[in-house]
Amino acid sequence: MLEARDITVRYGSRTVLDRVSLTVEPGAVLGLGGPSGCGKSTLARVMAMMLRPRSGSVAVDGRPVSRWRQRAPRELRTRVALIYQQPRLAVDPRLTLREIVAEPLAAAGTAAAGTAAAGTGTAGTGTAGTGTAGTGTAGTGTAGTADAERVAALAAEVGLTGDLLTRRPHEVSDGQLQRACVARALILSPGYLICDEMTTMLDASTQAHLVRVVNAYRERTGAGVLAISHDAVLLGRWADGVAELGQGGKAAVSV
Amino acid sequence: APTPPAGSAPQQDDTFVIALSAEFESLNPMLGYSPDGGSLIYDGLMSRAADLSMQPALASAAPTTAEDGKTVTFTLRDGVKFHDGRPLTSADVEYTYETMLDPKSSSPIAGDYAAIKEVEAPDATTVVFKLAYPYAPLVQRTTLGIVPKGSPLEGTPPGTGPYRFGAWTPGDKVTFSANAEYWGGAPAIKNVVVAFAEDDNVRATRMKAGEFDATILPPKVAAPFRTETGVKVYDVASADYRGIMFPMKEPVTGDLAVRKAFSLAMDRQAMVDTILAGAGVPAFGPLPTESEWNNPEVTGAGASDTAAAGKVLDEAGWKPGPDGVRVKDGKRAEFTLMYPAGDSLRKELALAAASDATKVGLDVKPAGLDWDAIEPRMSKDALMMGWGSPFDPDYINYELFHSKYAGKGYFNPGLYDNPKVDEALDKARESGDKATRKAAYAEFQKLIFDDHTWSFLVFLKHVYVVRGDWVGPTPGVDAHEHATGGLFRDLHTWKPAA
Amino acid sequence: MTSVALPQAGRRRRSLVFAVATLVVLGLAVLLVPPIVQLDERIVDLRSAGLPPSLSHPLGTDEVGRDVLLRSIYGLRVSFTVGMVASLVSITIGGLVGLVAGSVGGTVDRVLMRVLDGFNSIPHLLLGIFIVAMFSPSPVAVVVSVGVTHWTTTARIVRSEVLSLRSRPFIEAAISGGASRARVLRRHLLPHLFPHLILATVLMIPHAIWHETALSFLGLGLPPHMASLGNMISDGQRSLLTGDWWASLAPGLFIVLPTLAVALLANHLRDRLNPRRRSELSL
Amino acid sequence: MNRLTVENLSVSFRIPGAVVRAVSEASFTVRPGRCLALVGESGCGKSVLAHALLGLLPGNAEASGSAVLSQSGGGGDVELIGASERTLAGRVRGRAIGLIPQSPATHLTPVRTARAQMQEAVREMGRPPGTADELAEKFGLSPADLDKYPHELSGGMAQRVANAMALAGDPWLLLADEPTTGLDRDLVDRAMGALRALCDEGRAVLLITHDLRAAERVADDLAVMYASRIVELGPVREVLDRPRHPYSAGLVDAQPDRAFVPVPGMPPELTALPDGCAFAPRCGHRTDACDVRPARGGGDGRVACHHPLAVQDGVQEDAKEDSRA
Amino acid sequence: MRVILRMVAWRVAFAVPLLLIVTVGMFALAKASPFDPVRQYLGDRAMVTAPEVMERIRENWGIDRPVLEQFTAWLGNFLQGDYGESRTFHRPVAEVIMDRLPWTLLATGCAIVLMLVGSLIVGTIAAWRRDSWVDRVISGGAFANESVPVFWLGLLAMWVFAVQLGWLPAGGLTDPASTTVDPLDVAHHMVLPVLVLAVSQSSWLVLFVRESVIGTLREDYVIGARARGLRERTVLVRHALRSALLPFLTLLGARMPELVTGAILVESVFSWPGVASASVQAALAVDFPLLAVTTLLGTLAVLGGNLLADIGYTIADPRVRTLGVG
Ligand SMILES: Nc1ncnc2c1ncn2[C@@H]1O[C@H](COP(=O)(O)OP(=O)(O)OP(=O)(O)O)[C@@H](O)[C@H]1O
Ligand SMILES: Nc1ncnc2c1ncn2[C@@H]1O[C@H](COP(=O)(O)OP(=O)(O)OP(=O)(O)O)[C@@H](O)[C@H]1O
Ligand SMILES: [Mg+2]
Ligand SMILES: [Mg+2]
Ligand code: NI
Repeated sequence: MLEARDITVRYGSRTVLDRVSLTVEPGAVLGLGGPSGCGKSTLARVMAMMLRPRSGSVAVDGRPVSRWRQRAPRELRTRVALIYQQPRLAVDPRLTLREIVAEPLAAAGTAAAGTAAAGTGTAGTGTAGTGTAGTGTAGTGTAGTADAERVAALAAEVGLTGDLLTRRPHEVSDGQLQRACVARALILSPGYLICDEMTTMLDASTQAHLVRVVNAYRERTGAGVLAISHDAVLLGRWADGVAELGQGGKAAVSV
Repeated sequence: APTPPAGSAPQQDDTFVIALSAEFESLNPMLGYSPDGGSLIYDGLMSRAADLSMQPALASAAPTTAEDGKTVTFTLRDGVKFHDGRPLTSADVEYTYETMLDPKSSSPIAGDYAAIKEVEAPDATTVVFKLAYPYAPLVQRTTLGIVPKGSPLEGTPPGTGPYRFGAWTPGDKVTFSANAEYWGGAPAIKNVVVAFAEDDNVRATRMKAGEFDATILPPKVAAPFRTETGVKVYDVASADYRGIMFPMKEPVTGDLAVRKAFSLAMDRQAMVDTILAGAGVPAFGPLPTESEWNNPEVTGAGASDTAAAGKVLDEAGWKPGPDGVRVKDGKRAEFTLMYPAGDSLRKELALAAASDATKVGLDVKPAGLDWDAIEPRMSKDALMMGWGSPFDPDYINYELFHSKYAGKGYFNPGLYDNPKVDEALDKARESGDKATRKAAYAEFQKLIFDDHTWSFLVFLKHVYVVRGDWVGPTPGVDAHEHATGGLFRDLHTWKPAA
Repeated sequence: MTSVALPQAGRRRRSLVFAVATLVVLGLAVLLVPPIVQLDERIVDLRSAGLPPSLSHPLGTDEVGRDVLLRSIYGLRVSFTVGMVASLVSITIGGLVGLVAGSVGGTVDRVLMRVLDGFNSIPHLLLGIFIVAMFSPSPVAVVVSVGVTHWTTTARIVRSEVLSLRSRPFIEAAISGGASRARVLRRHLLPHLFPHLILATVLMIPHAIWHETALSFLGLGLPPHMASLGNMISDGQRSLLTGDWWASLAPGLFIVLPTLAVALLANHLRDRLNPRRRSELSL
Repeated sequence: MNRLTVENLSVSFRIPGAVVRAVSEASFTVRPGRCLALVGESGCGKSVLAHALLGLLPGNAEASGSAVLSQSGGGGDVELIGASERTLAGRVRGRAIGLIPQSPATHLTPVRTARAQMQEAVREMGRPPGTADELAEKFGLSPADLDKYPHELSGGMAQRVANAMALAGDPWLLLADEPTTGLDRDLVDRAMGALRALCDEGRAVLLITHDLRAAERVADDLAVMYASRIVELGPVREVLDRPRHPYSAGLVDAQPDRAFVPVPGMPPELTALPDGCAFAPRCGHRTDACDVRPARGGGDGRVACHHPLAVQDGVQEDAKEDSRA
Repeated sequence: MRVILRMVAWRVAFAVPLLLIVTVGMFALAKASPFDPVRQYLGDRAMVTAPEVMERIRENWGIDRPVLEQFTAWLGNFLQGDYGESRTFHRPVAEVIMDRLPWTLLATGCAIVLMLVGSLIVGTIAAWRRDSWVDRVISGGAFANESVPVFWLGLLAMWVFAVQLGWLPAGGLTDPASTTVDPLDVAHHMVLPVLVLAVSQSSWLVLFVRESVIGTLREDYVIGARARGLRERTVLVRHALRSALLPFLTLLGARMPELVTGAILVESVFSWPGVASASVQAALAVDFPLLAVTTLLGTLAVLGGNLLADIGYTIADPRVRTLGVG
């Protein structure tokens, strides 16, 4: 359970979120809507432990978060994955797409990657229909190739073709970049996934595809998903429940 | 008075700009400003003419010295006034000397006047110096400028000289204006500015640009001015020598044969021609040939004589080793020659000397060091030194070669100890008789020459560059130091050529 | 059609060829000449002083008759070693301090920055003088004195860049992806700093050589008669006035040429490091 | 009359070891009063096309073909492809053609407030200073939000700033690349309303969007792009209601309010486009004929397919029949 | 605004202990240095001064007393406004400083302004016209300039402008012959030193501006600005350069000590009677009273420069502001 309780966030003297509480259950998709600028992305960052709220608490699987950003414990940080609203800003412009996707694995060290891969089982059994078989048996062979395969499988799963993986962010389209970000978020098999306007700039087909990928992942691992979107129709199709964040940062959760 | 470099006409205005490399530390005689005369602001009891003879200045005549040589009496000139209008009295003279000698003043020149026990002013025009021991050079020392009684150590007190102090912009220049009431006659140059520019190249460039009327330059840098019209270059002989001091207690340099061979190996003429660009003469002893005290026997060949040097070494048992360096009793003929790192002239001389020495099988390693690093090593390693005073031969030589001063700071750091030299120096210092002194100094020069205590290399010529056509500049013999002295000592007598 | 004019590939290649050729020629000279032609640094030849360039002395002789070319080659070896090592030392210290101060922030940052201010308060020349004076003059002392005084510039540049970078979302994304502090530094911050670090390194080399000269001149650096480019330049200062231009031209060129060559190489390297530039040039 | 005629516009990027064909032989015309919507799978070359028209491609891009901007206001026609930087900056960008970039947040200079940049654009275009607030208002951005720095803007705010800023120079043609990203329903309506109003005022809009519902409301024509080519171009209702290209049909079907299923298969690599129909590998109607690249034909020049879907609702006509016709 | 005020307050609070530490450090350095103040004080005369005299001077100055005692005595006097007497100049330190400081401030101030404006313009042009001959001349020149000792540059400028062309005076504060300080005359004399100081110190700035602008010129936001149809100059200055200012501002603060070194040399080449050239004499002569005050001044200059730079980049980069710089 990813739980945010009474979160208050202020930028300077402006209160953006005022005692907002939200709970993401494992295995469920919670939609979050609300007018533009009401603080959805801010709440997402708080729940991903990337922004320290003025007051309020966040708990991951019952473990309260006491330290934020860099100081938050690694395993908590990687337990919650955040897909940023602006893919261009959220990737290191110097890395290739492959490196971007593989980065969390590399950061975790191969040992952690091995367990992550083992935890998820077959990563590549996609709905994408590419037929790319995932490697279910991680931990065998060299960790490096296991990682590489995992990256390739995930990339294929989100619909990135091989030629794109060697390019750098400015050489791909925004939608392609967003897909790399989704792959990056999934690669460590997080327990919770926060998708901040994940599909907003994607065409309908890709949008549907990515939603399927996330859903497949959720079903496979029982992860909880927080889907932030303006698109009520989309949320209606995708989410189990929808919370509405009001202007002024008051939460009106309607599940 | 900058005149365009092209305009070679003599000074149009009445300001004369002299550029010096070092700024005055102070303009107060009591703190050591121009004790050897040549100050524009102050007069001493005596002054020195271009031919180095002593002339009465504030004194009305040469002093009288008592039989025992320990009491010297001066009578003051009448009607001399300080720039502030106060008349000069013997109390002023007494005050000047006593304040300078007072340990509390920390005057850097106090040591030169160590012979003075006290100064008395029995009446307004009489000054009596009481000495601790007979000290013949005292008269030469009384060129120290006199200031009015009560003058503080800070600041610039009024003097009696041909120029009044104007203003001092620290780091930039000092201005002086003519003293129309000067007892020796009003100067023709109405204003003098002494500007400071430490670097030789900078001075040369600004001289070239016409900003200066006169300056002193190293010979090489001055060379282009020799062909410039409207500018006159004066090569002034000096007692300013460069030579190598040997540590006498070290195994290699302590060996007379090594020192002698080294000296013979020196190509002094090449040093003069190349390093000094011709502005100098080879040196073999501490006194320049222009000096009346010089012993003409102390001389040698300008070029090197490697054959003779080799012979000296062979005879002394220094045989060439496998690498060409001579060896005696398993000891290599090697030593270090230190030179102050910031002084390019000494560096080049040291290198030239070291290369000449290698030609006779002496392995000399030059080492460029800071003075503070040199100081503790002076008794161990040879050192490129520079001294020289054209005044009394007692100056400096006594301290440099007397065993009494062995190991005392920069005096005799090589620990030279020759009782005969000591005796000659003492005799010359104490005697009031010129002939006796001359003989003693001749012997002294011969002794240190035979001992090769030092290898004297060259006497420099000081090169002055003066813009315009003047009557009055009279080259004399310069000392090692030359602030406003040297060619400019008689600036007040200079007049534009018709 | 394109907003940024694509430079002629030929020109770029030419500059690369020039840089590499210069470095190769100078490098070969430095490696091969000393073993073949010995230089006894104390030997001068007053009788052939101040000769203009000729066959026997391709770059003439200096004021005391030493061959300028041979000394320049020896000098290049000494000075570039000193310059490069000093430069690397200062960039390394500066880079580390800047990274730590900028990324850790808080008290650590404040303290480090005040230490830096303290170092900066004393002009380099003076601090250098004191440092060398305390140890005995030698190339190592020069390296230490220059390295220890010049890290501050790099530290500040790095720190400011880190400050600006670390608030960027992509760094946050990396943190969120589980990157440790060290990894964020190494993988995400450092590569962004490379262009500045490279530039600072290249610029520090001639600067260090210059400091070596200044120290030598005060009797605190390398022995003043040693064949180092710095010494040769200060010896040649007069040649501006006396007309034997070759005495200062040669050492000057020996500093400027390799510096330019290294700078050109660095330029190419930085092109490769800039992702957009890289794809523009199809590297 | 103002008009933008694009003919056989192709753009490719040189990358190490390959060439990316981002736009291939695109032809269309944009006229005042009309809104042309451009839709297509992510990465098919929509944004590149827009950038090419403004001469904003990076150095490794090569553009060919022609895009002629005819303006009634004088100055004659401007060939945009290969135009000099001076022409583009002085006459085209901002003044004749405005651009709403796809990632608005990265297209704002991070160290200056939105207002500063907006005012600057307004000033340089020679419009009265009040215009900035007016434009912001038009897209539902409160003036207070203009005083924020780009990193302080929420995604939707940045989008609104970008929308407003594109109109600073009062261009007659607006290239709007996903102008509704991050906007909530109200704001989307508002933005679309504003775009429609522009067209009605006699301006033209090239609307790149993923939101087919929005396109349907605003656009007059719809172009569907797939793998660098425009595969279908026709009146918006026609195309949406009766898509004739299989890809168009898949796209329409993928909407959340429809089947919400993706077009099966992976998009092709633009570095290795097949000689034939690029959609063939994913197409259910694929035959050998598809090894030859289809031209946009079929009478009205609407669709580029060897086996276009039948004109009748939902009924697939036999492909061979169609080609016979 | 509040951020800045807080930063200033922090800095001021830090400045006092820092100044103390710097003086202690300076004192320790001076003590540890092998230079003998008395020898330096006597200069050439040291050679002919009896060791006893030297000893006496040492005693008078109190430099034979324990280190701690010397320092506390100095500090006590300093706090009471007695800055002591400079040994090199034989005058009260306060006087030496007051005489020279204004000239240094004048010349370096002008040089800083010139350097700033000049390197911004030149660096931006080089970046804009990257790889063209203009860029080559500028960046090649900047590298060469960094290799050339300041001293040389000074002599060269003097040679060209004063000797060959005769346009400008070669040195000094005023015309050597003039007895008054005429502002016009000073301005005329200031041209060369200020120019040389500015040029000699600007290599880093020019190249870093170039580097950063080259970086920003390829960013999306510059393309965005172009897409809006802004004039090239606006794009260049208000978008590319404006975003590239950060390292530049930092450099300004960080180059302070180098600037002081440059000032030392330029002042001595052009016989400019400033305080910088005096500080070297003071250091070499271990003239502690003067050295301490010049160091304190230097520290203040550095602190001030860095503070300005930090304020500058808090203003220049709002992203830094949100995180706050201490
Ligand atoms: N770093 C920041 N500094 C100051 N204000 C900020 C900052 N980040 C966001 N804000 C403000 O906080 C509010 C909420 O922003 P947030 O990005 O969370 O909105 P949102 O709900 O995600 O909106 P959208 O749907 O448009 O993306 C906005 O008014 C925004 O201006
Ligand atoms: N600089 C570049 N170098 C190489 N390839 C590039 C470059 N820019 C874009 N591409 C490629 O060109 C193709 C078209 O990109 P474009 O940005 O136009 O896509 P798009 O249709 O806008 O997609 P999206 O809907 O995701 O924004 C993409 O496949 C992309 O990978
Ligand atoms: Mg948001
Ligand atoms: Mg796009
Ligand atoms: Ni430095």
